[in-house]
Amino acid sequence: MPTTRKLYGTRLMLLSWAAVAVLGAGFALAAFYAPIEADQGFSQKIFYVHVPLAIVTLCGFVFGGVSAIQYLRSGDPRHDLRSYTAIHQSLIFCVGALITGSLWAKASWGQWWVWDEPTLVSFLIVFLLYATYQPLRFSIEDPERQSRYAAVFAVVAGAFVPINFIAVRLADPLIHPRVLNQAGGDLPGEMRIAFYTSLVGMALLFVTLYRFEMASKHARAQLKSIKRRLGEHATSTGGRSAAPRITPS
Amino acid sequence: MTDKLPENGGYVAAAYLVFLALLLIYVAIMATRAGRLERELGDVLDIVQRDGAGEPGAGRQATGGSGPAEQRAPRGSEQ
Amino acid sequence: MKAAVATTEAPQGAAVTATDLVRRYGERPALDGVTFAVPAGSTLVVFGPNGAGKSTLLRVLATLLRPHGGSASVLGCDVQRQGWSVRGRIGFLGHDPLLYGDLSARENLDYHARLHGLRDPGRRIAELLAATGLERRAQDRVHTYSRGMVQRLAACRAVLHDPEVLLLDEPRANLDPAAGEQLEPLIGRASGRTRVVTSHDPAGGLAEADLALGLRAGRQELLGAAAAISADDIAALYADTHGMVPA
Amino acid sequence: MPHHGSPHGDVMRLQTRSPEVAQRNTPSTFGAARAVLQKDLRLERRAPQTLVAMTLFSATTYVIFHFALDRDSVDGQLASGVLWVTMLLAALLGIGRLFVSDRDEGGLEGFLLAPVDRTALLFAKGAALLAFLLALQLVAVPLFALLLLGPTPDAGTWLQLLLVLVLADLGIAVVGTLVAAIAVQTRARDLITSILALPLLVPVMIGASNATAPLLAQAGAEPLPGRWLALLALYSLIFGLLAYAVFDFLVED
Repeated sequence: MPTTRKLYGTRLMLLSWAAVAVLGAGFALAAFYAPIEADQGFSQKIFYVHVPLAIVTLCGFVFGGVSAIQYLRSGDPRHDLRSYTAIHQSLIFCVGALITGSLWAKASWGQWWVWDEPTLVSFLIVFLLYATYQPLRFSIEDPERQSRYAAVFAVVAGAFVPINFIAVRLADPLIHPRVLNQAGGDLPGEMRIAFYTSLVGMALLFVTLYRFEMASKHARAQLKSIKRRLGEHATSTGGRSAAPRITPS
Repeated sequence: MTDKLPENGGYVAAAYLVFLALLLIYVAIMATRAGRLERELGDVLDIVQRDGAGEPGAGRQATGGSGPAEQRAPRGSEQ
Repeated sequence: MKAAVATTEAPQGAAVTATDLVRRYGERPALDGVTFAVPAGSTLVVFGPNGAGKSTLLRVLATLLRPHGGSASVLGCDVQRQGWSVRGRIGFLGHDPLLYGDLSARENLDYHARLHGLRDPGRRIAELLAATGLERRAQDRVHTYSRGMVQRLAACRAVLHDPEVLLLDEPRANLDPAAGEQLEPLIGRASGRTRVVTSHDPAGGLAEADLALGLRAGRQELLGAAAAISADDIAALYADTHGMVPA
Repeated sequence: MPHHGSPHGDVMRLQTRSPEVAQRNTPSTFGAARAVLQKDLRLERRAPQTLVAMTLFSATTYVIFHFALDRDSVDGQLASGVLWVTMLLAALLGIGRLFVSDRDEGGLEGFLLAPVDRTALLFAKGAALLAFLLALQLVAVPLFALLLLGPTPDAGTWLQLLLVLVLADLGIAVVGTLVAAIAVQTRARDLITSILALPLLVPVMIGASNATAPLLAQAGAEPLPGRWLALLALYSLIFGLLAYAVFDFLVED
């Protein structure tokens, strides 16, 4: 039986521990070290989980778009797998960002969904767009075309995100202070440390989960090709999958 | 943090809990997927061991060879 | 060697070549290492059961499908890198006629002529319609045509821009002998063009072939001069398929 | 095989190279796009389905809005909202039908066989969708004014409204063509078209509805806010370039 170490590799183990440590430290700092923010009071603490989630989600989508461009240029299925995993991962983080965002809205403005908060609204639109990535992949049979069309979608959606932010920001005249852009650096000392630690922790978490999923997809691909070589039909998980099929080189 | 949590403190806790829950669900899904993977690997390994003694790579005969494969099977099942 | 039709530049003998051509559908190889060379002006007939990769081969040569491995060239140009220059010089006649049912025969041919940049299509279209006996029905919509008439119109479309190479996927399918004769000067051996034709009829196919290629499940089973190959070798391609699940 | 003998007298001429065909010139991208566009418009004239469907759809949607909002007339932001929601959903019908005739009757392959730049198809289909949208609005907007619109805009306002309509249609045409090209190769074609196109068209809707609102204000049309026109123009430009860049990957196989 291949030991877990070989299947997942030592680096992944270290990465996981690092992610847990830094994220834990970030949240601890946020809870105990960072002062209560004068204007929004205690509810500002959600800021330390909501904003890193949002930022990491956006970076994930951008990374998905970039590896999609690489796939279109090179045709190497590994890029397609990276793009697929990155977008799949970012979608989950986006759900997290939306839920914590609505909790934040409830905490500081009293109702679950606030249409005045442009970033929150833009995230909802981006989520609705990227949620179609999976159905799109699933509805194309030919694996090679599936990868190509998914890559085109990832590039188009990647370019859409910034425009969407501009459009929504234009639509909502800002009336209340937006803590998000304060992350640009004018946060007081302690808060900034807590925020950046949580941000780094969240990024590490994303990379860890990303590599976990890549490893498991590779393993599944290798298993499938071993089975095919054995001419085994009994327990092969047939049927169409939206995940890219990579033939292990 | 000695004073009582302010009235909307509950939501802050909820936010962190939701994040944690999301993480745990994701890890759980990954775990089941890894489990299924290992089970399939186990099956494949049995097959390789069972017909490893027979002619290499040809389709498996249902009856299995009478010779060495038979002796190896019991030991294989002990693992 | 038949008198090669005076082509603008004479490629080094072979008009259509394929070297270890591979094309996959997912993990299943539709074409698995096909190699041949067709001298200018001669005819290669491709035999093989359904799903053997005949149509895939034609579509790769027509630059509709990119090869996943190996290479193919038509008139000296690589289908993948120089697809652009190859397209104007190929006549492709597949299973679909590539014609619009709501348009008339003349409108369809006019559309294709403008796509190929023919300067004075009118005369050429009239000529082709006359040759295939369609000029009386030229104004009617194509969906009122019989299967034979559609095939003849599709043949006109394929040779409209006077291609030097013809790629024909079972051109004689659902055509009565008389209609087949009418197409002979356009897409038959009489047209003098280099041709790659797929066929299911060993005797008829060999008769019009200079070279014969046998495909099964994407693999090249048989290649050689038509004279040296007998109808039974071709029949053998189709017979022995019980062990093999046709892909 | 007798080389030349055949019943048809003039067949001899067919084989020899007729002079003007020999010097073949590859058509310009614009020429090919024009050919495809004219073919599409002729197909629509011959068997009108898309345009009729879109127009009927809009008219029925106005009726539904009347009962849903329970109002005899609307104005300002609400009017602009009703108009643009109807236009968006009607556009979805047009987007869904854009490549269908080519895919079902093999037209796409006929185009791919021609020595023509692939993006000619993008220009042609974009122009076709733009033409459909403008033709639709030629009927649907006056109908809207008749049925639901409170204030009766003057000539100047109509011109400004036309400008907004054209800019928004440009955005819809570009995004619609790209989405249609992606969706036509998938199995659940009309589902994929809708769920892909709607989120992508949100910025166009934001721009269009906010630009139209002041024009339909109850107290007479206010000036057209340039900000929204800039958003629409920027969106069409960026997505136009993007579509141009990725279109080849959608048709090549």
